[in-house]
Amino acid sequence: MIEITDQPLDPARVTNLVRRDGNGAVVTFLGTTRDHFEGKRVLRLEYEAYYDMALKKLEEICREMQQEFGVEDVAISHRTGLVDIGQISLIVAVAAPHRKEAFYACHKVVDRVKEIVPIWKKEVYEDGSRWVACEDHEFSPSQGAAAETPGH
Amino acid sequence: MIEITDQPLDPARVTNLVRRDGNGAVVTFLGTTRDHFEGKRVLRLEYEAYYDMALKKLEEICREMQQEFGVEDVAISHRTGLVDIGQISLIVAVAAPHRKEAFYACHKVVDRVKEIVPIWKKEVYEDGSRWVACEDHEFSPSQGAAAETPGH
Amino acid sequence: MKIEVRFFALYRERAGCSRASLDLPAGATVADLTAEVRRRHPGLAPPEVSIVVAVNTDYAEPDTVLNERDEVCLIPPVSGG
Amino acid sequence: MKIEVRFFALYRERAGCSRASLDLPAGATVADLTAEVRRRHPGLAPPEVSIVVAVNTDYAEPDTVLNERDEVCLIPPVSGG
Repeated sequence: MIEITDQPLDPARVTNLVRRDGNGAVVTFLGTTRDHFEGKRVLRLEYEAYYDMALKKLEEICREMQQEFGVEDVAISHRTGLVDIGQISLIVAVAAPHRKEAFYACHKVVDRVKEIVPIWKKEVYEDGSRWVACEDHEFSPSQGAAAETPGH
Repeated sequence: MIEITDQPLDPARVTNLVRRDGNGAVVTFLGTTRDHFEGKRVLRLEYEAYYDMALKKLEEICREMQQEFGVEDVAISHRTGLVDIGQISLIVAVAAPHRKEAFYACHKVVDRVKEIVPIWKKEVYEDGSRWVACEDHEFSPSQGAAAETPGH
Repeated sequence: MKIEVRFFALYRERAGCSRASLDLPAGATVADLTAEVRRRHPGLAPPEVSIVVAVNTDYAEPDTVLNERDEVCLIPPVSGG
Repeated sequence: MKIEVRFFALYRERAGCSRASLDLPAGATVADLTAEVRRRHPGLAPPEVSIVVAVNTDYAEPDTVLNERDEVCLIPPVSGG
């Protein structure tokens, strides 16, 4: 199951989608919005998605997990729009007969979501905002339109 | 938070115990009882614990995570007694500012629980039962009192 | 030919628009398109940064040839999750 | 001295009891205790398998010296989770 929604995410619902009696291990990742960036207080986040392509890339990631780990039971739920601090922006649930595959596949799904899925996050501060990029390696709020790193 | 209980486990409650606004990543493991072992249908499981020592070892594992990964927010909930197929026998929830530590620490906690915590699981079949040992490498139901491997 | 381009997130804000219609010669490639976009919107991305382009909901190479009615989007560095 | 021993899970079922009181000489070690347990319960574990012992809720080495009132438990291979 994959979805992109502007409604609050429900970890129990997403996790239960992958549970089956043959699966002994379920690993769930929750990405939650942090309250600070380089000492600045973040007030809230705004997520924007290129929906058609994002859904397609999420489907690709699920297929990758099947090929790489033999894992079939994957659920990904991504939130868009305004998200308050401490709320969940991403849920990835993976189930497998054994824990090793479940842990590896869940971790890999999260990495891949952050690499290839066209969704963007804007942090809003008291005195400004910035589009987060590539795991915070790129922009700093003080630099404004600073250099981007090529490729992602 | 650590607990050993004969009541059904609640993933949402255990997961919420480790969530904080400074933690951007929450990884939750659910261990659920599988419905088969080497082609035999498992009807239910029975868990037995040496409570005092098990609680002490769970506490030790939490301290290990602090030392090894700098991870402080760990919750472990283990069920004992009769557990039906598909139900949750173990919950491990770990939260950290970033996902890598959360994934590694959660995986490590589960490994350590299965290595050092004195809790035992008995699988009940239609025509018998067996005490599971060391990740299924040891006993087979057809052999009954087969050789144990030393150390665990 | 006319190519419709969509801008997202950082690029949408820097360009000041979410869509633009570009006139490109027949047989133009993704590289031709990003060159034209840079000409129109010099502040979109520094010269040393390559602008990533999706064509019909897949990442496209610079030598990909464009066609009218292709769905073309500029993809700033992603940051989902 | 008298040492109280608890049996869990597989060992409890094989021994047919959950507790036993053993008479051991003063200064006896964990190894002495497991030897005595094997003598009383030959079917508890095959000779090539070492019986793991916890003393006062920690895993104990074979040369650990026991004292009266120690909490001594036999720990079959664990299988939690």
